[in-house]
Amino acid sequence: MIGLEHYLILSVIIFCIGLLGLLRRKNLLMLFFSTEIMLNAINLAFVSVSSYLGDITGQTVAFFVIAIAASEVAIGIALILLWFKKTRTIDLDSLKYIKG
Amino acid sequence: MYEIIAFYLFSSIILALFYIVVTTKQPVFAITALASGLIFIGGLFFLLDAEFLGVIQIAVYSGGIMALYAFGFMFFDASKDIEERTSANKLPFVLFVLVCVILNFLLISPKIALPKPIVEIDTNITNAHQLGLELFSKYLLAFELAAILLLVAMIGGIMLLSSKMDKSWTTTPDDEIKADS
Amino acid sequence: MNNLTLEALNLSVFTPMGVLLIGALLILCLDLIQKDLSVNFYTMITTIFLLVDLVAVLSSNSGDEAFFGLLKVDGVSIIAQSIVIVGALLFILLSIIPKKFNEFRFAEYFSLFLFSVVGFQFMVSSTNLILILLGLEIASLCIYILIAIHNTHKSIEAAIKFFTLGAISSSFFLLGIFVMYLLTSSIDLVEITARIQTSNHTLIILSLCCFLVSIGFKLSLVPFHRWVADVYDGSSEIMAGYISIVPKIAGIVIAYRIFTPFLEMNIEWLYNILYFIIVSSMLLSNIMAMVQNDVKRMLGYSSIGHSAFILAAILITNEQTLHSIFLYWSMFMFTNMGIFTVLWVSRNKLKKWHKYHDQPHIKFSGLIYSNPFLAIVFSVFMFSLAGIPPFALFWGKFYLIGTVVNSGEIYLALTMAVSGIMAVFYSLRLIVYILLKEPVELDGQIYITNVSWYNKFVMAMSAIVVFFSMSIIGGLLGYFYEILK
Amino acid sequence: MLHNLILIALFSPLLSSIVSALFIRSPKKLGIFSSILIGISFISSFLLFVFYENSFSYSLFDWLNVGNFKLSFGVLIDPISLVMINTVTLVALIVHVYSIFYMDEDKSINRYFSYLGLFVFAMMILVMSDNFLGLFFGWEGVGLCSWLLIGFWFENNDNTKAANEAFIINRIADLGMLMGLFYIYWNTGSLQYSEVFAQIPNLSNTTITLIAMFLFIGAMGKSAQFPLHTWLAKAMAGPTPVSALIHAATMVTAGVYLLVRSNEIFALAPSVNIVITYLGVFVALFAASMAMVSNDLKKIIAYSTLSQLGYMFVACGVGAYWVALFHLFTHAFFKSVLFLGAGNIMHACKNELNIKKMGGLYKDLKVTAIIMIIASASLSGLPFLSGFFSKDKILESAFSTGYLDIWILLLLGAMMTTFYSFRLILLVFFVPSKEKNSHTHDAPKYVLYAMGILGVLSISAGWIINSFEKFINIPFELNIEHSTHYVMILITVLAVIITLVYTICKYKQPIKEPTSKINTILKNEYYIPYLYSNIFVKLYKKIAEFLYEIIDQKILDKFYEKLAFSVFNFGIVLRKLNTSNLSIMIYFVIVGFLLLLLTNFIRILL
Repeated sequence: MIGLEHYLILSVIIFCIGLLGLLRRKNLLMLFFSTEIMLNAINLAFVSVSSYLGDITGQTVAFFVIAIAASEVAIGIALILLWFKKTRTIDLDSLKYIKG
Repeated sequence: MYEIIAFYLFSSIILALFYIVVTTKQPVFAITALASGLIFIGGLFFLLDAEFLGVIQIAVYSGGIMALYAFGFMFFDASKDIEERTSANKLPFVLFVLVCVILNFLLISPKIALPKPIVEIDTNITNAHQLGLELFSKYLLAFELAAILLLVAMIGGIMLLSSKMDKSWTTTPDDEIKADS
Repeated sequence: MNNLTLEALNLSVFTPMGVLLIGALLILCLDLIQKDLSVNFYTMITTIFLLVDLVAVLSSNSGDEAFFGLLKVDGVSIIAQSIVIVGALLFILLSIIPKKFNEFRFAEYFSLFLFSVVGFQFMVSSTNLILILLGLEIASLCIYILIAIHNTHKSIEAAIKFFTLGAISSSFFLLGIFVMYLLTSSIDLVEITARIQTSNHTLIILSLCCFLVSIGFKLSLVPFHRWVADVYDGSSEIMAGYISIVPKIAGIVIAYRIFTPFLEMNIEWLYNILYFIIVSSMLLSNIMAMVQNDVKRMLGYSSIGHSAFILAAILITNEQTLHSIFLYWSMFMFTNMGIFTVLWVSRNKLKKWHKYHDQPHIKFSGLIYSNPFLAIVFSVFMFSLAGIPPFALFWGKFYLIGTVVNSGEIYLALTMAVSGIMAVFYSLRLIVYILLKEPVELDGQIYITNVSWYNKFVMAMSAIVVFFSMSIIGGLLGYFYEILK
Repeated sequence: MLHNLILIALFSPLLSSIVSALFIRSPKKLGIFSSILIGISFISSFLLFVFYENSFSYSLFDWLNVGNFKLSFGVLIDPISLVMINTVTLVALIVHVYSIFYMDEDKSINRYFSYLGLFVFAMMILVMSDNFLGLFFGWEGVGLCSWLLIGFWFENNDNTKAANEAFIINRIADLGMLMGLFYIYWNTGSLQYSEVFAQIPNLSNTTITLIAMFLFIGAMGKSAQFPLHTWLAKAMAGPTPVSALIHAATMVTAGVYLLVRSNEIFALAPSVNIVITYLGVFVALFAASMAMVSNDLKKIIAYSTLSQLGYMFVACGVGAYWVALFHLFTHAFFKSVLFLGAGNIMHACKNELNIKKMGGLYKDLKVTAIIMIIASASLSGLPFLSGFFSKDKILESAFSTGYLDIWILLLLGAMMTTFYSFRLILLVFFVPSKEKNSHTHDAPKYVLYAMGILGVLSISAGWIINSFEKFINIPFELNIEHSTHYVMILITVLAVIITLVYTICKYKQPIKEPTSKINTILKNEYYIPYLYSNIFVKLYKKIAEFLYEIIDQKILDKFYEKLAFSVFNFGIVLRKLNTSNLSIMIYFVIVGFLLLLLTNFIRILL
């Protein structure tokens, strides 16, 4: 039987890969992919803890996280698309109209 | 035994796929890797006896990722690399390793005495049944809120991409707007 | 779980939010049936629903629970909801203006506005972390959209920045929930605190780290403050004003609910970190506010300092914490509302003063000559922001610093007072432009192109509150005492 | 009826301010109307004094009454506040009348009267309030009006700068004051004077010392004590009547008022009193030495004010509170009339401020000259003028409490006062002028009559010293033997007169550069005592110039400027770091998270 730790370590690594993507990627769409990865890492963690604890709450939370992730994707894509329509690029460095 | 093999197999695949997502220069690779990675996470859900969520994960993402595909192809020429100025420095990797190690250390090092469950998993009924009971009683309100959340996202998507956004009234002088309408 | 009856749901507690949901859906339906209804009409509908909502909130009983304990109405939530609704009410009235801006082409604008208010209302009236997150997400998504449909390059950029960072902060919030769940198998704050045995557990602190990132982002505290100025800069004045007040009070309530139990457990780490964050936020934000050339950006940085003030009140956890927080925030609300209304009234589509900024300082040079009335009202609001008696925010600062001194935190109080002085610097900088510079614009009409009776009403309301605050705060504090028992 | 008088005295300045503000754009001049209202306020204040029997407080309205936080805004009528309101309204009345003439050609004269009325109102609140919070309100109110009035001619950028400096330095001091108030409130549960003073003896020594220290910091800012004094000289950028009212007679003395008002707190904090005393002496000499070398007409008077404030603080420091108040009272008259006279001179000389360029104005400005000579004589403490009584009392008080060193220093200060006052008089009025200005003429009659009132008071206000002591009734025992007393007075008077004679000799003629060496040597050989004094004076002048130019102008002034500037520069650097790049924002979030994790990690390792 695999211990809970294995799942936790896996989730943390996935979460951190998401962070790596956030830091490394310079493309807005890829940025949103990374946040998606992070949310899924947490989902995995919730489900594994729920299953090891024998408590259903974790799965309920995971369910809502999927809903949150879905709506975030919708808005994110809409915003990128809008930006693409205005500037014909989705490069992160094209966000330069606001200056201090 | 087969559980162990499945876990290690799935997890190594997932890590590899997600690593591809954040490093590849090929946009199509990234999208494909993301989609399959998410579906493999669904596989892990089955392994954890959360069948219902596993199904949802696969259904939502195989549906949802199709849309991502569409956008991906719209934005980039699939044959070309992403014109992305990835920073050449090693700082992201250093941060990645640091956060990963410390987070793991903090999460794993204390001996976790597993707490008593609040709503115990009942092995007599199916996972979907029990999750349904939970969602529609205790978490009814949250469920409704999730519905509102999706509604807001839908309205938002429609608004942001409607034709009214093509010409911005905010930057057009008022007389010109009057002349148009 | 078989006793699922309507009585068990206790729907009456749900009334305030229900009213707004009906309102939001009604607006959507009206738009489907009849296009081209005027902005005035939608504004009035929104206002009416918000008013009904306000009455419903004020008449709800503290201590009621509904939906199996998911929805809890206590004193904190009643006051926070009232502040949210009053803020929303006055800001939405600013929509009726002679100029045409892009957002007012959408009836959905008003619907989403109401949804965001609902989101905040849920957020502050629950102790269940997932419900809090859902409320937060609803409200935030609405706000991203509302910012973006101002439809300039800047506003879309602001929305994207806000959205990306908001998504990251939500992930961290979830991570925090997860660690708590791992530790206690519960996601309800009350149960979590009841189930924690040793206060010194590594996992508690790990979870608090995650919450700090997320709440730090929501309250825009150093080092998670970077979005503020950009988002204020990109948003329309209505939305900038709205996000400077309404989401923050919700965030403050969440911070209060999450941090207070742990602070009372004497977790030294949390205390030290919060102390550090408060001090650095207050000092850095005020210095940054001093060097801005745009009024909106300056207000953005100033709002960081104000959030840090509130966090200081949370840090000291005594019986006056809540009163001082709510008093401070109500006073801040009217001050900031006044400032943003003035900015909104003077907003026009010309960019004659600056290449990037709509509201540079230089725009208001010598306003006292071209439009004396507006200039005086504006400077009164700025004096209030600087905390000069007898204007509104002085009372907030006075009471708050007093609370801090009372709990023996003399150094913290000194830092707060020093940051109060720095606030004088940046407000004075703008006031000098308004009162003591050569006018750039001799025609005062250019500053009131956006004026309408509704704008004037909001401005007058804020001015009255700011000016006569000393006769109001007595009653207000009394009310808080009564509600918070 | 007394209550009505209080309301009239308090609110007629506000009415004047509001009405003037309403007519801010109309060409109609409201000076006379404003003056009448201030006059009404003065008459009511005077009637309050006439009908005064016992001190009482009268609550205007309840402010806050929540839980354990109770505050009501009340007015306290007692000897201290009566002295203050009468002084304030009288000087304000005369300054108003004077301003009708002085500001006549200014376009925004109604704006001016509006600010001035508001100032008087705030000042009345400050001195009449029966609790610390009301005092703080007035305190901030006068600060605000002072800012508005110093920067009144904001077309000139320097004036704006000066106004800002005054405002910001005052805010820094107010911070101390505010902390003091919090400390008082949380230790005694009240801000009402009566309740606070009743509670004070029960508190621990450290608490009282802290409270006194914080309050004193507040007083230092308002009364421009070292090192927060730089704003006062710069504040002379405002219209001259404003300097007379705010920066000589009323606002700057608020610090002294605060000390007198809370004497029951300070009486229990001996260590703070020592600080106050020595700081007062230092400022008295420091400012006087700067006044001796300055050539700016208004700045000399401003430094003189500073020096006199130092005297008042010494009186407070040694516990002679009524003496401090008495000096405040007499000083208000002669100092404000000096400023008004300076205003006349400036008016006559087309806003020339350099006294080296003036001279021979006596013929044209006879009345002004006479009034100013009286005021200067009074300021120097020539016998039987008002300044003589009050200043002498301060010297005696210092002596009787055993501070012999301070007595000597103060005596030196008095000599310096005489020197710079008469240096100014002689240079302006009597030294033959280099250029002929033919068109100078004195101010109109009504202005001179108004100034005359102050002139008369400069002579006579001191005569009531005994009844004043009884009236104020803050006990302070002078235990000096009669013979010593007389000797002391004699010494003081002699010192002053000798200085006076010396000054007159020195400045009888415009000081010429020596033409030939032989001539000078001969001259010096003939006047050997003169040689000594010349060396001494020259040395002293060097020191004074050093203080003025290096310490004051270069170090402190630059320090404040540099402080503000470096904060601002730091902000600019920060702004450069805060680029609006989304990538960097994400870095900040994640690095912030990592730092939080690291602290947690280190906590475990430890």
